[in-house]
Parts: sequence; structure tokens; C-alpha cells
Amino acid sequence: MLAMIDLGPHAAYIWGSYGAVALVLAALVAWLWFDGRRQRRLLAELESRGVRRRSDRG
Amino acid sequence: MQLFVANLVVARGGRTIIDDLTFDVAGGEALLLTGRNGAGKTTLIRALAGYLRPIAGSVRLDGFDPERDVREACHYVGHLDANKASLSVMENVAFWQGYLGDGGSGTAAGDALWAALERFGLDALADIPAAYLSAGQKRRLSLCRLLVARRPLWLLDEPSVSLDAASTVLLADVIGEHVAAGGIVIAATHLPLGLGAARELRLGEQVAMS
Amino acid sequence: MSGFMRLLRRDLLLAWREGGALGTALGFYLVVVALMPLGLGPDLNLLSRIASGILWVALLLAALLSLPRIFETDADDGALDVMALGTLPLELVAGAKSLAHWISTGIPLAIMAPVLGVLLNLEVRAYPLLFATMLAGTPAISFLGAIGAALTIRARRGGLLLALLVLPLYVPTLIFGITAINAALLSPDGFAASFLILSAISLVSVVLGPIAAAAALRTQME
Amino acid sequence: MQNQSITQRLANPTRFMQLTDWLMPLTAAIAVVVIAAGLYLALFVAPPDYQQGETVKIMFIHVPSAWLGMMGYLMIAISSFGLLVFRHPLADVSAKAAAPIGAAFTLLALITGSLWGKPMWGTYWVWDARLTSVLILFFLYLGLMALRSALDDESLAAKQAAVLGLVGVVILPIIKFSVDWWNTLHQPASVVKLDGPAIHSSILVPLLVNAVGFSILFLALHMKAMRNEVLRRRVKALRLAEVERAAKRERTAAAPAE
Repeated sequence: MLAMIDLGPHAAYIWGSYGAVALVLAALVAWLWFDGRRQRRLLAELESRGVRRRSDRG
Repeated sequence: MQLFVANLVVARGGRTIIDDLTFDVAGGEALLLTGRNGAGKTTLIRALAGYLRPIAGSVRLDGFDPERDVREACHYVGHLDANKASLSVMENVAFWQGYLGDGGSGTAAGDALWAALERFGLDALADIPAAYLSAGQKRRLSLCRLLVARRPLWLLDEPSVSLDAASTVLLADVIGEHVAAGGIVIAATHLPLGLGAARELRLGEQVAMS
Repeated sequence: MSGFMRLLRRDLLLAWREGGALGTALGFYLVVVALMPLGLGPDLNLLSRIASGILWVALLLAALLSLPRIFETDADDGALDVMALGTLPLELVAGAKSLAHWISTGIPLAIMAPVLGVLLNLEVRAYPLLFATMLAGTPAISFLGAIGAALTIRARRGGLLLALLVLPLYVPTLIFGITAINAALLSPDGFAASFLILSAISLVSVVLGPIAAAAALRTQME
Repeated sequence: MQNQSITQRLANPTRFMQLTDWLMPLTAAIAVVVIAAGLYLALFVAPPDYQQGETVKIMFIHVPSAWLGMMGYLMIAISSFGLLVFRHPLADVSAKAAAPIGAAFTLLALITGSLWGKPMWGTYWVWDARLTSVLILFFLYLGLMALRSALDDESLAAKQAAVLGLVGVVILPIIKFSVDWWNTLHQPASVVKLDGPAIHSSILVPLLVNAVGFSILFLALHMKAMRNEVLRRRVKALRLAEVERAAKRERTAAAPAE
């Protein structure tokens, strides 16, 4: 569908702009997502244990 | 194994700190360096570890691979802890284990690591970055490397600084075990470490004041 | 795993965890490059002509800023003393740390350079040349810089002194880096000679830098 | 306690976490829908500009990005004020969380702007007042983040960053009026004007829809970043507690021995 629209001689710049926005926002979302998961994991680890022993590690 | 120090002369900043010192320590012996401030305890230890080049005299370690440098037989614990704040407790010890040790196999190395952490009461903090630790805990963390990498000659400069009474006893135990296993410990300290059988070397008397 | 790889991995891990240092170097690079047109005026033809020179000089300054990190923290917390007792010779300790600096700072700065070229209206065909010369030239910056970093560990006003000691060492890299780009822009076959000299400078630095740095480290441990 | 103001209720991090637990995904979903609509209007419905041709399509993402780059900084400035004056417990979390997001939008404004500039002006970048001032805004963001990362003490970092954040707010009017004060290549404001917008509604509507969508997205991202920051501080507190506990265990273990 997108290929059907004719953006004239400067199409590369237009797609480049939209692509850059998509890329940067995707990177931002991915970073926030993984950071959130990491913090949750650390929090769960800290909350779940009293004293950790080496046997937990295997 | 025996450490021979013969006619050692060490200068620092143009001043002769250690003048013609001769002594020897056999395996299974602990030597306590005592003396007032500035008597040259730190200087002697750093000279034995090879950081300072003596002006004269020799340091020889019999019973150690003659192909290898004496420094590879040494553990040095100085005033600074050599821990990285952003690495976790375990990462810190694991790095020194691999770097100073002979790179033993995976499981055995892992066991030794956990045993050292447990010994010094840090196993519950294994995943915590070292930045969070108190001064005493940081000190114990740096002492862990004595246990994870096997080296015969321990050079300890004020090892009990910022340790509480219980941890000092623990350190004395660890030193005692190393000596009992045939190792050599040379420790500079103001505090009595509770090492009953240790010999004492009083520095400062023989040094000519300038 | 050898001690060299362990040390390299640890230094890269530390650089990653304490990412602020790289961010500051990249930010500094960006700001210095952005200041040039403000001082020279917005004449795009002029900027285009001197772009590669500005990018190279600013890269040197940004890298210079991050050099103390190679040894300073390890000297301050006593880790360097302990490292000296390893089976790894001190030369290779210095080598591993310089290599870590190149990977964690030199390469990101080189990658950043073409991006900043946009601000200076750099010719499009100069982009790959710029990146290639910087990739070939930045090892010299890290490995020669390590000498200065090792010499100034215990110096007062170490940072300023470091600049004074190290920037002259960077002159050959700078000259041949820029000569290579200009030669390539003027004639297609003018690139090779300068680029080879640039690479040779880096290779020599990789060998000499750690030896000199290790000598400096030994002296400062006394 | 029924008539607490919304800011008071939000002031409690636990309440904030409960609230944003459902509000954040909802906001994100709305943002996706609005942006999808905006993109549809921008790409398929909006006509080409009689001067700029199809490149005007870049405006639909360039202008919202630029607005949000500035909005993000305004958010930081207000949060900084809230921290320094009212000691609001979440103010610093908000300021810290807004910085990377604002920086990302500012970066997007710069990237899309230069991609628009190439076909329009023949060059990716010119050193005119508007572009330069937006670049300085980007530097401000970088400076704020660098300052925080350089300070280990979190409460000190919060105050120092707040001072810098408030000082830097002067850049916002400079950006806004740069096109009016200095005669530059960059076109003057055409949407926000006292006598009404100067552009046709067929272009204005997609632009506004996108601007609203991007703003909602900004809010969602900001909420998520704040949640992460609250969690990060909990992790930090728990780690400190863990260290404390270990120290206490030793003391009690040592006591009978002596």
C-alpha cells in the first residue's frame, strides 16, 4: 500500500525521515522496556531471598 | 620453602629507609613487622613484592619455580582495597581469581570462590555492587583474593585496618591456616593479630637517622 | 582464558557500566565541532574545505579528555599494584588497557565523526575516507596516550600536563590522517601512500606505547 | 484525606506506581491509535504543498518532534522547580526520566530537519539561529545526563541537575523567537501565531493530530521511564538494606563469642 503513493523526486528524504523517527522511537521503547524488566528482575531477586547460599547457585 | 633476605638496602625519595637488613622466613612461619611509624614497614613489604628496586642486597625464595619471578609467588594486600565499585562482590573476586590464579577448572574455581565469600561473610552480598559495601566489608572483599588464588607468600600491610574485632579474629584464623599449610606470611601491623606463634621483626632500630 | 583477555574484558565491562565517561567524550566531541562554525561564521564552502581537519583535531581533544581513565582509577584504588603481581607482564597489562580504551572510546569517536561531518557540510565522498582514516589512526591515540596517562598518574594538574605531553605525539597521526583524506579527494590514487603511513604509525604505537607505559608504571609504583 | 489534590496523591511513589500501572498502557494505546490516524492523514490524505511539493510530509513528523523536544525540556524545568522549591518526592524522578526522552525527540527534530533541508536548501545543515539553538538544546540534554552520571550521590546529583535544568530554560524562548529575531533560512512559525495559523487546514489537521499523538506518546514514555526510575531506587534501597542486614547478622553472631 505504501509503495503506491508517489512522493516525487525527494522520496528518499521523506522515507528517511519517517524511518529515522521509527528507528529512534523503537530504540527508546526497547530501552525502556528492557530497563523496566531488568529492574523488576533485580527487585524480585532481592525481595525473594533471605540469605543466599551457594547451593542456590548450583 | 624459604625466603632469604640478605643485606637489603632500600631508599625512597633519596632517603635510605632500610639499611642492610638480613633475615629469613621458612615455610610455615609468620613474621610480624613492627616498629614506629616511618620505620619502613610499608617500604620493606613493597620491596619484597618487587615494586621497589633495592639499592643493594637480594631477595630469594627457595622452593618456588626458579623459572618464575618472585612476584608471581606473592599476594600483596596494601592500604587500598583494589575493588571496583561498579562490579558486584562476586565479579570482583572472580576477576582476581582468574587474573592472579592459575586459571583452574570451572567448578573447582567456582567452589573456591563461594568458599572464600562464605569465609569472609560476603556470600549473601554476592550480587551487590561493591559500591554499597561498608569499609569493613570492602576490606574483607579484598582479603578474599588471598583465598581464591593459591600463592605461597603473603605480604600484608596493615591488613586489619577498618576490620571489627570479629573480622580481625577471622583474618588471624585465615593467616594461621595458611601458615599451617606451609605458607609464609609477612605482615606489618600496629595491632596484635592474635598470631601466637609468630616471630617478630622490629624495624627502625638499625636505621641510621638522617 | 588468558590474563590479557580477562583484563580486557574487565576494562570493557567497567567502561560499559560506567558509561558516563564515553558519553562525556562523545558530547565533548559534538560541542567542540559545533563551536567551530560559530567562531568561523556559517560559510558552508569554507567549512566544507576544513571539515576533515576540524573533525580530526576535535577527535584528538575528545580522546585526550578520556585518557586519564586508562590507569587513573586502577592506580587510585590499588588495583594496579595487584595487577603487577600477575603472571601477565606489565607491558601486556598496559596493552590490554590501551586496547580497551581504543575499543570503548576510539572506535565510538571514529563512528561519530562522519555524523558530525553533516554539521560541517563535509563532502559525501569524504565520509568513508574519514571513517577509514580514523579507524586506522585512533589506535595510535590510545596506545601513545597510555604513555602520557602512565606518566601523569601521580602528577599535580595531571590533565593539563597530559595534554602537553601527548598532543605533540599525535602530530604525525594528525598530519597523515588529513593528508590521506585530501589526497583521496584530489586524486583517486593519492590515498594509499598516506594511509599506509598512518597505519604504520598506529602499528608502531601499538608496540612502543605499552613498553613505554609499563616503564612509567614501574617507576610510579616506587 | 478525601480532598487531596492530584499532585499530592501522585506525590507518593507507591500511589504513582499503582496509578500508572494501568494508566501507562492505556496512554500508550491511545498514542498508537492517534499516531496511526495522524500518519494516515499525513501520508495519504494531505496534499503536496504548492512550493515544497511532497517534502512537506516531513513537516508532519519534524514539527511535532521539535515541539516535544522543547516540551521535554519544559518538563525538566518544571520538575526541577518542583524539586528545589517544594521538595516534591517525585520531581527528581520526573526530571531524570524526561531527559533521555526529550533528547531523543530533539535528535529527531535535528535529523528530520536536515533531511528536509537537503532538498529544500540544498544542504543538510546550515548554521542559522533556529538550527543552532535547537542544537544547543540537544547539548543541554547531554549535559544534564552527563552531570547526573558523573555524580554518585543521588540526592546531590538531583539538586545539581535541577540547578542546571533551571538555568538552561532560557534556551526555550531563544529557540521560539530565533526565527523572528534573526532573519534566517528556517521558516517562521506558521501554526502558533496570534492571528491564527497561516497554513491551510488540509495540512494543519494532520499536523495537529500527529502533534497530539506524539505528545501522548511522550507522556506514556515518560511514565514508563519514571516507573523504571522508581524501581531502580527501590533496588538501590533494598541493596543497602541487604548490606545493613549482613552487617547486623555478623554483629549478633560475634556477640556471644566475646
